[in-house]
Amino acid sequence: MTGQNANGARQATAAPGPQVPAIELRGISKAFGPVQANKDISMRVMPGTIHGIIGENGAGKSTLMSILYGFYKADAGEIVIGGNPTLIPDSQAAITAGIGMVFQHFKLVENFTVLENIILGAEDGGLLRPSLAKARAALKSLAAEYELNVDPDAVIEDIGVGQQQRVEILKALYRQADILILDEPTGVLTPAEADHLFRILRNLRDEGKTIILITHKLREIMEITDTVSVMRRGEMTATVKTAETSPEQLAELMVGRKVLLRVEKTPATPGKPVVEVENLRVVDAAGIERLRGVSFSIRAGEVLGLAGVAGNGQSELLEVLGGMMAATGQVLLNGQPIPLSGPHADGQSRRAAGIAHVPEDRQRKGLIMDYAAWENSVFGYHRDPAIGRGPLMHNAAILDHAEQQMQRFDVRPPNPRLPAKAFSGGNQQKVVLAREIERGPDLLLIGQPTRGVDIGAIEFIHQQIIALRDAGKAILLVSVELDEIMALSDRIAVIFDGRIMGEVPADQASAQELGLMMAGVSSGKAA
Amino acid sequence: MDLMTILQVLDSTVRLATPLLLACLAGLFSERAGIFDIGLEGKMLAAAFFSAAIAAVTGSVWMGLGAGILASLALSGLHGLASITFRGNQLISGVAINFLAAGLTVLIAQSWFQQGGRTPALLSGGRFGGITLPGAETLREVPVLGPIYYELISGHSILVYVAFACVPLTWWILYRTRFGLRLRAVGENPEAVDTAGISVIRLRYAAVLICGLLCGIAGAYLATALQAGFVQDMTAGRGYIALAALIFAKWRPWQALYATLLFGFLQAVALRYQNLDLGFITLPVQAMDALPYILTVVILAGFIGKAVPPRAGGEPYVKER
Amino acid sequence: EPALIFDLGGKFDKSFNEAAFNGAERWAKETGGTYLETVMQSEAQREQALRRFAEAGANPIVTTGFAMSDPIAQVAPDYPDTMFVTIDGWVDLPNVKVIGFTEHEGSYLVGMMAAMASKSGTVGFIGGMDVPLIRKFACGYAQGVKAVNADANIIANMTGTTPSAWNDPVKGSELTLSQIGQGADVVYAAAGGTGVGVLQTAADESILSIGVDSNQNHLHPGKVLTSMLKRVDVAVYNVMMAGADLESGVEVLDLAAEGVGYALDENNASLVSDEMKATVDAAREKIIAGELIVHDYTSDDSCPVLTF
Amino acid sequence: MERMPKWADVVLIPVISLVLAAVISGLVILAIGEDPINALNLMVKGALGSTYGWGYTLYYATNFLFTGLAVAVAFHARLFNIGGEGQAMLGGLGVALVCLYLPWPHWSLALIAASVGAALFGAAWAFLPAILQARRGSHIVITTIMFNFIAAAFLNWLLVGPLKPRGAMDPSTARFPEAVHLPSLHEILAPLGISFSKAAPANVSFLVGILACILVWVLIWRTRLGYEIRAFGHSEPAARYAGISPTKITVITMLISGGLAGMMAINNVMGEAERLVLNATEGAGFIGIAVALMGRSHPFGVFLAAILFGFLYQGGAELALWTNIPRELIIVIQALVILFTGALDNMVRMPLERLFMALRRRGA
Ligand SMILES: Nc1ncnc2c1ncn2[C@@H]1O[C@H](COP(=O)(O)OP(=O)(O)OP(=O)(O)O)[C@@H](O)[C@H]1O
Ligand SMILES: Nc1ncnc2c1ncn2[C@@H]1O[C@H](COP(=O)(O)OP(=O)(O)OP(=O)(O)O)[C@@H](O)[C@H]1O
Ligand SMILES: [Mg+2]
Ligand SMILES: [Mg+2]
Repeated sequence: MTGQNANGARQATAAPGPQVPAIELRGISKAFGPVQANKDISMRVMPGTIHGIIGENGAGKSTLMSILYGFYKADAGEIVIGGNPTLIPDSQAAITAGIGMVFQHFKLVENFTVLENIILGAEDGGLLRPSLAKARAALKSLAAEYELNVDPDAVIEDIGVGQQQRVEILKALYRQADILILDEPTGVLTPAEADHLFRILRNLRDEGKTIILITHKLREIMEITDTVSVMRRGEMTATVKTAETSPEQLAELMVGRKVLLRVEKTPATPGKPVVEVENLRVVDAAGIERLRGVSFSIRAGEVLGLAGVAGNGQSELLEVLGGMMAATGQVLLNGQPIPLSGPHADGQSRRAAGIAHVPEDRQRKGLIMDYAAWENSVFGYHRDPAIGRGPLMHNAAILDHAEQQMQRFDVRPPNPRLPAKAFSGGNQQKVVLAREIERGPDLLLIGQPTRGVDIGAIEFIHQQIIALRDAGKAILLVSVELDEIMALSDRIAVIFDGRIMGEVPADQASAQELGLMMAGVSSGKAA
Repeated sequence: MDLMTILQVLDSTVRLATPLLLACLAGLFSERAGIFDIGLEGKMLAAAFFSAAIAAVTGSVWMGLGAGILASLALSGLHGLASITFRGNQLISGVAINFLAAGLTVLIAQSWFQQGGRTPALLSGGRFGGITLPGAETLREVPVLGPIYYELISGHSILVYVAFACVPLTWWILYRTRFGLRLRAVGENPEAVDTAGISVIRLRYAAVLICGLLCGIAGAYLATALQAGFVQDMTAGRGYIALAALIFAKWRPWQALYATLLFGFLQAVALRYQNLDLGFITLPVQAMDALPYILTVVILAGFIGKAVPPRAGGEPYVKER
Repeated sequence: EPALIFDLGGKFDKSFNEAAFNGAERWAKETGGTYLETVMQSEAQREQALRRFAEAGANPIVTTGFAMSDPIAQVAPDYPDTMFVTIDGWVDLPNVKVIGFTEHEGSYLVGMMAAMASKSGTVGFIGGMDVPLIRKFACGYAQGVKAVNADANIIANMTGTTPSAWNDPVKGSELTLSQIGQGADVVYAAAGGTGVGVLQTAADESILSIGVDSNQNHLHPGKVLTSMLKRVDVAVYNVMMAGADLESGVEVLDLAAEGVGYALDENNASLVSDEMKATVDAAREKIIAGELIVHDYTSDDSCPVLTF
Repeated sequence: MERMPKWADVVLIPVISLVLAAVISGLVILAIGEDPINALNLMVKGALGSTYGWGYTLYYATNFLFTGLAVAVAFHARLFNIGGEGQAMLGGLGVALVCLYLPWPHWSLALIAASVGAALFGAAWAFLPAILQARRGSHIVITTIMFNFIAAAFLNWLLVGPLKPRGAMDPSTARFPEAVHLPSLHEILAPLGISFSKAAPANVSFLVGILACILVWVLIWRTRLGYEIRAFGHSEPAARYAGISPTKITVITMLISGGLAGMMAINNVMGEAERLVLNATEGAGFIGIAVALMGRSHPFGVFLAAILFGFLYQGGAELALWTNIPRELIIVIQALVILFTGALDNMVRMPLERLFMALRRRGA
């Protein structure tokens, strides 16, 4: 299989002519302990092109690029830059070779100024003053050239993510990078910001720079790339010219079989309101207002989808309802107010009241990675009188029950004694779902249900959510995947900057309209 | 209280603040680079012993100073090995170093000198004497300023002046040089430093070794300037006080000076007055002894504004889990 | 085989414990015998050390420091065939010998010398741990000073309230500086190992100091006025000589028995004038003869000439 | 998939670390001009060669059992309690107050009351650092160190002032009444026909220590609270998700930890000295750190490590008595154990992991 794909890669990139590839990777492999993140990967990127890389979470995209940038060392393989085999033992070597990288998680010093971040590692001498002056001048001309305006004296933690991303790009340009790698740059941007970024990238390409773009969004791939490589489970499965492919084909390449993106469901039959949220406000630890008066309600037997670009308050909303964060305002559950602050605004009380919560970040929050699956099967419900007597827990009974549950939810392997960290992402998610759904909550809060989960598991998870809805429960679904929201929801609300921009019935929603609302443009049909 | 008494207390403050200041700046370099160090105490102790021992044997205080610094550097290297190379727990490594120094100094002292864990008393060549600054004698008679210059500013050992000079020097290195920029960056976000093409490991080792150097001077000062020889456990918790001062100073050099002077002053007062009569209440000597520690807790509790440590502090830099 | 247990501060404190060590060494050299020894490092170890030596069959077991009283009172009944000796302590048991000294008398003599040597009329006293025993030193000293110069000013400080006060030269040194600041030009250190710091600082600052227990004149020749000798060495030597035949009971070593005194040797010859010596010796005779009574602080927990 | 089998993590790594510490200790002994083999002989004979030696070994082990458990419980919540020393000192105060100021008809009742008193005082001393950590983020390592110093000063003041009997010179409380005398192992074993040294201080507290081990095991692995403590230790965000209050767990864990450290006092203060003296803890609070690290925070491991350190302590004391090696050798050994089992853990772990990975690859 690997051989075939390597062939495919060669065919695709051979076409442009006798040019030397800007980058050629040969047989790159990398393992993190027992996890083989990259397996014998070969790839060529032509100069002056934008090369996309797609693949599921954990496919090894970031790892591959980090190897190219010298952040990780490959176990095997060779890197050829502009025709010359080059050793890249550290980032210094990559920078020297003309490579710049904008990481998925920015590598900025938060309490330094923009200027200090730019010169870090690229200073001219032992003293700072001359370097700062030089960088200030360079910044000015770069800004004019590429529409990359940032205040050089602003402190990083005070500026928005979009601006921070520009700093990262400027860092690379300041070091005279010819090859620019961007790892999921649009995940944190509004559609408008993303458009701006793409304009800049096209500019750079037209200047002759080579760009590698990692993204999950097939739409972006189709829009901007010249060539695209697909990774799956650590392997490079194909490289194709963008003009010669389609989103359906790419999706199939990504997961290895035909993908059915639609969800089978019957129309909802909503009952009485289960949860009514009124004027919810939240100020986070840093003093920033994250929710600015959010109101909505969900009825029994209904899925409310909450769409929005990450970081607009949807995480906080889930945490408030899940009892992890204090807030002001009012929340009625089955007509009864639930406390939003004080000792009873915690996860235990919420669960007792009938609210279940599948958190966005299952590895950091939903599970204790070092606990066995059986221990995780009661996580959050460990005070339930049914699973023990007095202060003691009935470990044997919990273990038994967990084993049956794992079988029902098709967790693989169904061994409750394995620690959570030994399961793959999709199976971890099933463990969480099983725990939260099985108790038949009145309200299920569910964040990013299928993040990092393969298509087979996605289908299963979606079925479970719909089944719960059909059992007359209320569901609040938060996802950054618009497709998922549109497929599962009965009603869709869009959140922007801590406010609900508007609400539309799912069958009347269009991706375009939702996209506008996600960017803060309010819709005529606001609820 | 008359001027002379105040001057004497302040003079004593300067003497007692000096080791704290050196240790505090040592901690500043290390912690600014993201390596927490509760082993300041142990490094000072080791330096105190080796400086006194070598000074006693060779009769040269400078040889002693060198030996003290080397000993402290060795322990720093150990801390670096544990917390940088092997990514161990920095707190545990610090605790181990404190124990190691506490035990080894006595063990070696006993084996070398057979004086129950002390070094022989140092003769004048083996000690740092006071330096009379130019004009001190002549200006002595000038009212107010004369005594201040003569009693308080002049007459300390060279290491005191070194310690105080380290404050502006540290500030300059930290905020005006490339090394300082990188050092601060590596304590805030080592990945930023790594991806900028700078070796995190080398930077952190450099910081840890500077820390060792300064602790070495602090220890040598204790044994060869403040005292005339080493006695068991002579640092007596100064390393911890220096850490507290560092937090109080929010990891900044000038504030470190003020904080250590404050702690030095508290110690000077506790030394001078057995029971401090405040008019309405008499503080027993134990309360005075405990005051720096109590103050530290109060400071940590954040009553003096929240002290935010370097963000990457205490965490080993792990790229591959 | 006898055993010797040194108190906190260690056998090389150049003072109290070292005197005991010297006595034992003299015995060992003269008789060719050997003895067991150990140094206390914390309060909690005392009983274990006593028991260990008793188990090992040591006899007599000699201890220095008053803090051994209570542990001896606990352990001694378990080993009725072993003699325990406490120097400075107080235990009333059939197999315990108590040795005490008239420290107030010796201190009185060096107090007189301090007053005579002082030019400023202010003299200092730095004690170790603040216990009645050390106040006894201070009170005798003050009486001696006042006997020579009724107007003299005496500054008395204690290093601390715990056994660590015996071993805190830093504090000794700071206290000395403080006393110098207040005009003292002679300081008397009755502080075990802490005294090393006192004598050092006095020498550094060119004032006179007075050592204690052992003869400390040699530590800074020409700068130590004298030392108040407390012949712990003699006491230890004597009990070791007596060996297993040691009789229990209380023994007080006073001026007459040469248990206390002041030191005169080549190191301080230049500091002690003949007149000084004559005056002090006269007082000594009077005390021995009972004509002069030096008040003992521990007799009524008070001092007529000094408040603490 | 783990990088290496569990037994390697739990047994092999500590054993290798320990061997490394022992080898270096041997080199230290050699360097100060003594014979390590002879030293080891002396230590083994002195600590394990007689019931007298055993009595002291077990006595010290009991101290370390309590402080080790204290540190271990806190470790489960990822709290580093360096304050065992101060908490044990305060525990001593609790014991002294109970024994001196209340009349007791029988030692068993006194033991129960003293245990409660010791635990309460120890817990109280841990409370402030805990609440400061939970509420204000004050680093518990620094605050507990400070509290050790403050405890020492406080006890110092009490022992030279209010608690010292009139006329006494040394800073300690009066002797406890005969009624609160705890039976020593000699007295416990005599009716069973086993003769045990009368002089050694090991006493019934050792059994209390074993009981504490069992209770801590139940607490950590069988109760809801233990489940919460461990969950919080693994991940604070996850704990908050599950409705486990970080403040509450931090405080409760530290109270338990402080209480255990305080309970050490029933052994050293009530069982041995029978009065409260200065520095009665003799650093046992710090040794608890090494014991917990060695024992991998598991009560059974703590038990074994406590015995090991009891052996080191008694052996070291004997060594100091019969050779020129100062008692401080124990501190050095202790430092090396902490260093190798705690800080340089990865030095042993990394090559081992690689070895096991390689073995597995070959096996697969
Ligand atoms: N530093 C690391 N240490 C250990 N394992 C790692 C590390 N980084 C990545 N991995 C593992 O390597 C595999 C590939 O990860 P990588 O981050 O390259 O995936 P990705 O394709 O970029 O995924 P995503 O779309 O989520 O960014 C995953 O199984 C991941 O858990
Ligand atoms: N940290 C880890 N420790 C042990 N095993 C791991 C770890 N991470 C991943 N694995 C193993 O590697 C395998 C691949 O993990 P990964 O998360 O990449 O799965 P996946 O292909 O994304 O599966 P899924 O689609 O179910 O998420 C898992 O089955 C798991 O057993
Ligand atoms: Mg990635
Ligand atoms: Mg996955």
